[in-house]
Amino acid sequence: MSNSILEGESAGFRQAQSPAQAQSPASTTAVMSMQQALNLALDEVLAENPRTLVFGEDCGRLGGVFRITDGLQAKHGEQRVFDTPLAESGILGMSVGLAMAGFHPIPEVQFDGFAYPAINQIVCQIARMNYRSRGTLPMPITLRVPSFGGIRAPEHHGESLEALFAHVPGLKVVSPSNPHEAYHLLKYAATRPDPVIFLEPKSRYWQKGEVDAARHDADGGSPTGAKVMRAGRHVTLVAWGAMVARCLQVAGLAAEDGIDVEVLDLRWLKPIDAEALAASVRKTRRAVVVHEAPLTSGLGAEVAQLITQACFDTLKAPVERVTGFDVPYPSGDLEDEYIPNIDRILFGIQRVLEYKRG
Amino acid sequence: MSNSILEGESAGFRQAQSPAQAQSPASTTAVMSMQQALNLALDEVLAENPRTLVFGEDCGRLGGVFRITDGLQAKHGEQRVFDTPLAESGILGMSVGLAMAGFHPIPEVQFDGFAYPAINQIVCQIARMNYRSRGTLPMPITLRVPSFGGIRAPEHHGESLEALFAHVPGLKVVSPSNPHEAYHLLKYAATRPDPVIFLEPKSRYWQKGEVDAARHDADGGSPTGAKVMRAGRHVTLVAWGAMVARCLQVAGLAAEDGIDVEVLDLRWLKPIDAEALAASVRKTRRAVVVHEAPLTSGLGAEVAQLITQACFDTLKAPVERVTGFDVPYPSGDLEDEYIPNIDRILFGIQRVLEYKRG
Amino acid sequence: MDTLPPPASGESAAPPTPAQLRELYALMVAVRHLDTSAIAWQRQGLIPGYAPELGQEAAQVGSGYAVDTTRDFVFPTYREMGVARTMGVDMVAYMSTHKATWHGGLYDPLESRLAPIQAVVAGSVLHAVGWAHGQTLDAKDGVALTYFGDGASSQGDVHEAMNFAAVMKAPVVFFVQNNGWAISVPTERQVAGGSVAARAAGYGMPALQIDGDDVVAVLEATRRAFEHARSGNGPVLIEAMTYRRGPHSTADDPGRYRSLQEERDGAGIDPLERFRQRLLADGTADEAVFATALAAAKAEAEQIRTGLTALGSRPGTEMFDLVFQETTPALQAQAASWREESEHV
Amino acid sequence: MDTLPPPASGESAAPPTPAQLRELYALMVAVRHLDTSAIAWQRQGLIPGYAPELGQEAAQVGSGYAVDTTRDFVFPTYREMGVARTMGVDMVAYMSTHKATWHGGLYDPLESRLAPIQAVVAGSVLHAVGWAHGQTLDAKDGVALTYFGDGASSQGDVHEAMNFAAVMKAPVVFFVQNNGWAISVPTERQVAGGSVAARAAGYGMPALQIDGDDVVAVLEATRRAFEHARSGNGPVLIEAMTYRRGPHSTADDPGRYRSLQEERDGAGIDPLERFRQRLLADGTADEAVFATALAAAKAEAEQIRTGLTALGSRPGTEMFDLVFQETTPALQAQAASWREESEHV
Ligand SMILES: Cc1ncc(C[n+]2csc(CCOP(=O)(O)OP(=O)(O)O)c2C)c(N)n1
Ligand SMILES: Cc1ncc(C[n+]2csc(CCOP(=O)(O)OP(=O)(O)O)c2C)c(N)n1
Ligand SMILES: [Mg+2]
Ligand SMILES: [Mg+2]
Repeated sequence: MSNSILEGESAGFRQAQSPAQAQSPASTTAVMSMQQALNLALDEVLAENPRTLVFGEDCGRLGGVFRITDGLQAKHGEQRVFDTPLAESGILGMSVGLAMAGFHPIPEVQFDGFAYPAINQIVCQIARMNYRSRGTLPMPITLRVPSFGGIRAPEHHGESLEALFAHVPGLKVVSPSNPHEAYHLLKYAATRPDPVIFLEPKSRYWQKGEVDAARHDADGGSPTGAKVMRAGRHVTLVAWGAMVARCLQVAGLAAEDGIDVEVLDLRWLKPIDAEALAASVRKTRRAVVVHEAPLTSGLGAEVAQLITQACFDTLKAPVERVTGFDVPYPSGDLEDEYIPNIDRILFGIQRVLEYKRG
Repeated sequence: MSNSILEGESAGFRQAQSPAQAQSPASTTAVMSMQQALNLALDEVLAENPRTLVFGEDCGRLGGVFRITDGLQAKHGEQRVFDTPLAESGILGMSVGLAMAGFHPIPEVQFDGFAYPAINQIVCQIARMNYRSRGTLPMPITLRVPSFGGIRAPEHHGESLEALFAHVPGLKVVSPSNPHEAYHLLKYAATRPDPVIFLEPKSRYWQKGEVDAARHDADGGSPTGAKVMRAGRHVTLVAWGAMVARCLQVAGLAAEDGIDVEVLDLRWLKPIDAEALAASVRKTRRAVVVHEAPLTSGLGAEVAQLITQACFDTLKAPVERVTGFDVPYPSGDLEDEYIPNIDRILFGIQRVLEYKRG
Repeated sequence: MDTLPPPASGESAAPPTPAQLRELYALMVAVRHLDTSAIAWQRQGLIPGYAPELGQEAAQVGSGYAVDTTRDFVFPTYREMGVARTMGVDMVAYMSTHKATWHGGLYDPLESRLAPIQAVVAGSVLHAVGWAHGQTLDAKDGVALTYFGDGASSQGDVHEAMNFAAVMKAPVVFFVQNNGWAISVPTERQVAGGSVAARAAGYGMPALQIDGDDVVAVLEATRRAFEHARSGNGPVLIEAMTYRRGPHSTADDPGRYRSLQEERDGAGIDPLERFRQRLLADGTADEAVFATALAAAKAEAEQIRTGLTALGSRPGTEMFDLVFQETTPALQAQAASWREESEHV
Repeated sequence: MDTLPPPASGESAAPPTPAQLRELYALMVAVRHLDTSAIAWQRQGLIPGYAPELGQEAAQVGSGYAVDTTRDFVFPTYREMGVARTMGVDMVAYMSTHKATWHGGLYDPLESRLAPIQAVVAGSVLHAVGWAHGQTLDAKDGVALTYFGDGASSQGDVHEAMNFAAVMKAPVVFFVQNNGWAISVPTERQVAGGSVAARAAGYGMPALQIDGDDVVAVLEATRRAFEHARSGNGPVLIEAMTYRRGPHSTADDPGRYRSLQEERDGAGIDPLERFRQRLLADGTADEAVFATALAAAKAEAEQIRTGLTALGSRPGTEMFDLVFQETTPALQAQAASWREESEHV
């Protein structure tokens, strides 16, 4: 795995975080990478709830190909942290039975593209067992999926499945954008009684940031809501996962031109915090939604439509979508052409700012 | 299988069709059900192209559980029309190899909900082999999927997968709304060099309608475009599959109240005919999109956003979505509560007509 | 085929007592009668559809009878009415699924130890493996019994399940009812090699291929398999050879793919009649016993009919209320607008 | 294990000639040298990643050598560099996938008879079955050869593929390289029963478990399997027992899951060294032959390095142009805006 193309973006995020952190005198923060934050969250969840189990391909001895489960087997034992045979449907189907037996499975699918073999079990079983059983068989399953692109990986290792999962009734979907979010959202997800698809932005695994373990949202926001990562007056950028850092970087650049960009980290991709979207765009009156997934039928359409429905009167321009293209995720260098880059996001901002009613 | 709850709607469709038919003196039309029209199309495709193969679970001797392939094995032989073992991933994976060997496979998945076990082969293989092989291994695969709800079937037999498929780069997706469309769209799809997901509205299989085998669009429209099924001035209803007949019925009722509804049959769900959407809504200035699939991240969001982008200045109200809910497809009678019904569509029309800027 | 080592304790080797044999017979009659009643009910419009298990009574009653509902857990498909009845599940709640009142059935799966009805072919085989592995983790001695058909054996999930179970030595009994057909496709075009039981060796798992129309043989085999799995020896596969005497479902027309002659040849002797002859022959039961069983079966079916008729539709709010344990604002908003627009409140 | 009936014609029974043995050796040396070169190239930054096949040269060269590229078709995974080289595929075009220039590789799969590189574990096993069934439908005599690993054997698709192939008697050779590991998971925790070959019997399919580090044994087994499948007898499974001597990929760190001692014990004698000793012992080759082979291998690797270095990135328009045979207006619009915004034209 080569280096992330998103390397340069950590600064933007850390700037955005620090004011909030500075405000709280009692905060016990530590600087760590998202990989470390996720590892810490799993470690704590395993320690706090004896019914949790962590498993998947290479999750045990190896600690996962991204080392997210590093050291957990040694610490919590081979029964609670284990390797499975190489079969994703098996991993998720087994999770259903474990949940029926009262466990809280935290399975991993090794890469986004390898969630497809498990879709049948996810959609037809995990998402519906609570409903089918009239609430008697809850499915407290937290499925971790290293997701999205940006690491120059082979085919099937750079996919964005959020639109698929968000469309499935019975699933909740979340994606953290930085170490702090990763730590708190994973701890939150892994203590819920409903299935959560947890999409980890793998290009951000190695970026460091401050984690305040004591509290998630300094401003008292809800852990199920979206989060303003940078306040602004002229336009709202909506993003999630790795695109949040990129949008913060764009906001920094736009500020040099006097454009005051608000960056909203959606965090939960299902259910979507429609109120936060409305609140932001009622203020800025313009919005651009950014994602890595292909344009058509992507989650950007849902976000745009939610904004349009809530803010039809105040919107000064149609919501813009800056997204991946309707092409299979491309290889190597072409990835830089595919993932929304700074220029393309700036063009999107320009379009909504310069929009004139015809 | 009990009767369709959509029974009462055939009249609406036939009315809408007849003017176009009446215009053309040379037309050789026949009245038949969608089941017959699909069967006829397959029969002709098998006769015209010796490389086509029809297969799936129970497609051979039984003629399919919906009899779409009835009689085809007897006529075209056991080599070209055959039963497979009960494994959807196997059926689709095998189709890839057959396509690589120069065949044009027309596999069937028995019901919408049983496409999930094949998603890995569809998304990671069928949709990408042309791209992966740089155009040397085209995938002329037409996957027929009896789709959508409305027939009081058991769980997993009433699903709407169009949003999932439309999001996958490399796939084309189409759904016919009546026998005439079914005949022509299937013949069109099955002669294309790219993979097409063909979603058959099973609640409409037994409704009869006129099929003009000689020509698809009397007005010279493109077979890849959307189609105005009823022209109107006040609001555009956008629908596909079984919802088109329902929208025509709604249009008839709305007309009694002096509301002139345009009904657009989207036909192709990927790629979407954005121009037809824009043309219609530029005229009506209001739109409601109707589908059976759950609301969130459904194709309605994409349609709404395409309309908003193109018609932002002329739109008098935000596009409304009248859809299934974000719940697993419900059983039995509850299906009537889930699928958009006449009342709910009329409410949607009312909302866009009465919308007042705040 | 029998590659299952002889039972260590011999606990499972004890043959059923005469009273148990009569109970097995009564169960088979109850199941047969309910099954044929359900077909009639479908014709009368009481239920929209039904998947009969005619001819599979021995396989279902015999295996279900081996279940210990204080510790085991059973994973059915859509055709295990006989298993449910044998396990003592509330049959109105069970049959509600065929009334399309609720997909998974209205019975409580935890209490009855029967997972919700499963319409995805092979859908719950892996669940059984997970549940069984949970027993190992909890150091409990329950066994998971999972049912599937010859058709289902073609699904990738079945392979993954067998491999997982065998790798983890999970206490699972895979119970295949090979009834000769998957809708219109006969076993020989479905199961390469001709036997699902033959697959077990490839996973290092013992297997039994048994006469699925002999209720005592089925019971004994299932008991042996349970004992093996319960003792920590890992999974077992049982392939019960039987025949689907009726249509696949009330929507099916078997005349399109098999002749009456083929049907008769394939079906062989009716398992209920066969058991009756045996009980008569060895004096375990007489006509009076049979008459009592039939009368009870009739009364029971009547009661179930009454219960089913009384079952109303489910309230629409359940659509929204049962999706999650923790509902969401979006879902509540949808429920509210549904109430407004559909209930006009 | 050998359940493959003896060949009817005996055509495949002829042992390789001395010239062929020397060619096999030269191929193994070329593959070994290219493999180790590729690891160096990755360290030097020429290619971003690589999946070495160190230790699997005999399995890959021996099986690839049995392919008749005028009629057969081969379905590789991401680790069959040795097969590609043996089949005569353009190695710059092949290695381009490791340069991340194009996912499937830049070679022409139809001309080279090698399907595009497949990154989904078990992804193309079913494709082989479909292609092979196409041979039956076309009354041709090509055989599909599909490669997969011990880890891949756990995937449901492999089961579906074997069952389909055996039901349809499709001319497929399933070639498993059991190299002991699936990244960090050893075979004993992956393959229940311990042998993939043992699965074949369950499908009524013959199988061979062979010493995958003996290139001649591999070649002879593959030839026998091809003859069997080509003669209309249906599929065959070969499990070549070998060892992944290197890391899973250049991103992997085997020290986390196996000790050097375990590695040494598991790996045994290097297949290349073993073949060399054999050729020396029976006088088929001498040091001069080996030296020539090595020199050729070095020159070849240098040429491939030059070719790879020269490979530029692919033009961005290919993203859009290669999605469909018939492009769409929406895609053209996206390509246009990409051109405007990213190329600033
Ligand atoms: C995954 C999946 N594919 C297809 C179907 C449609 N279907 C329902 S039952 C059936 C045949 C099942 O045969 P078998 O497993 O032998 O069970 P039987 O019906 O004989 O009891 C099929 C194809 C389904 N329910 N699930
Ligand atoms: C469906 C799928 N799941 C997971 C992966 C990630 N992955 C890549 S290679 C590999 C191990 C494969 O092991 P094996 O099949 O034995 O082949 P080997 O690498 O030993 O040649 C895994 C888990 C993948 N590529 N595809
Ligand atoms: Mg069956
Ligand atoms: Mg391996």
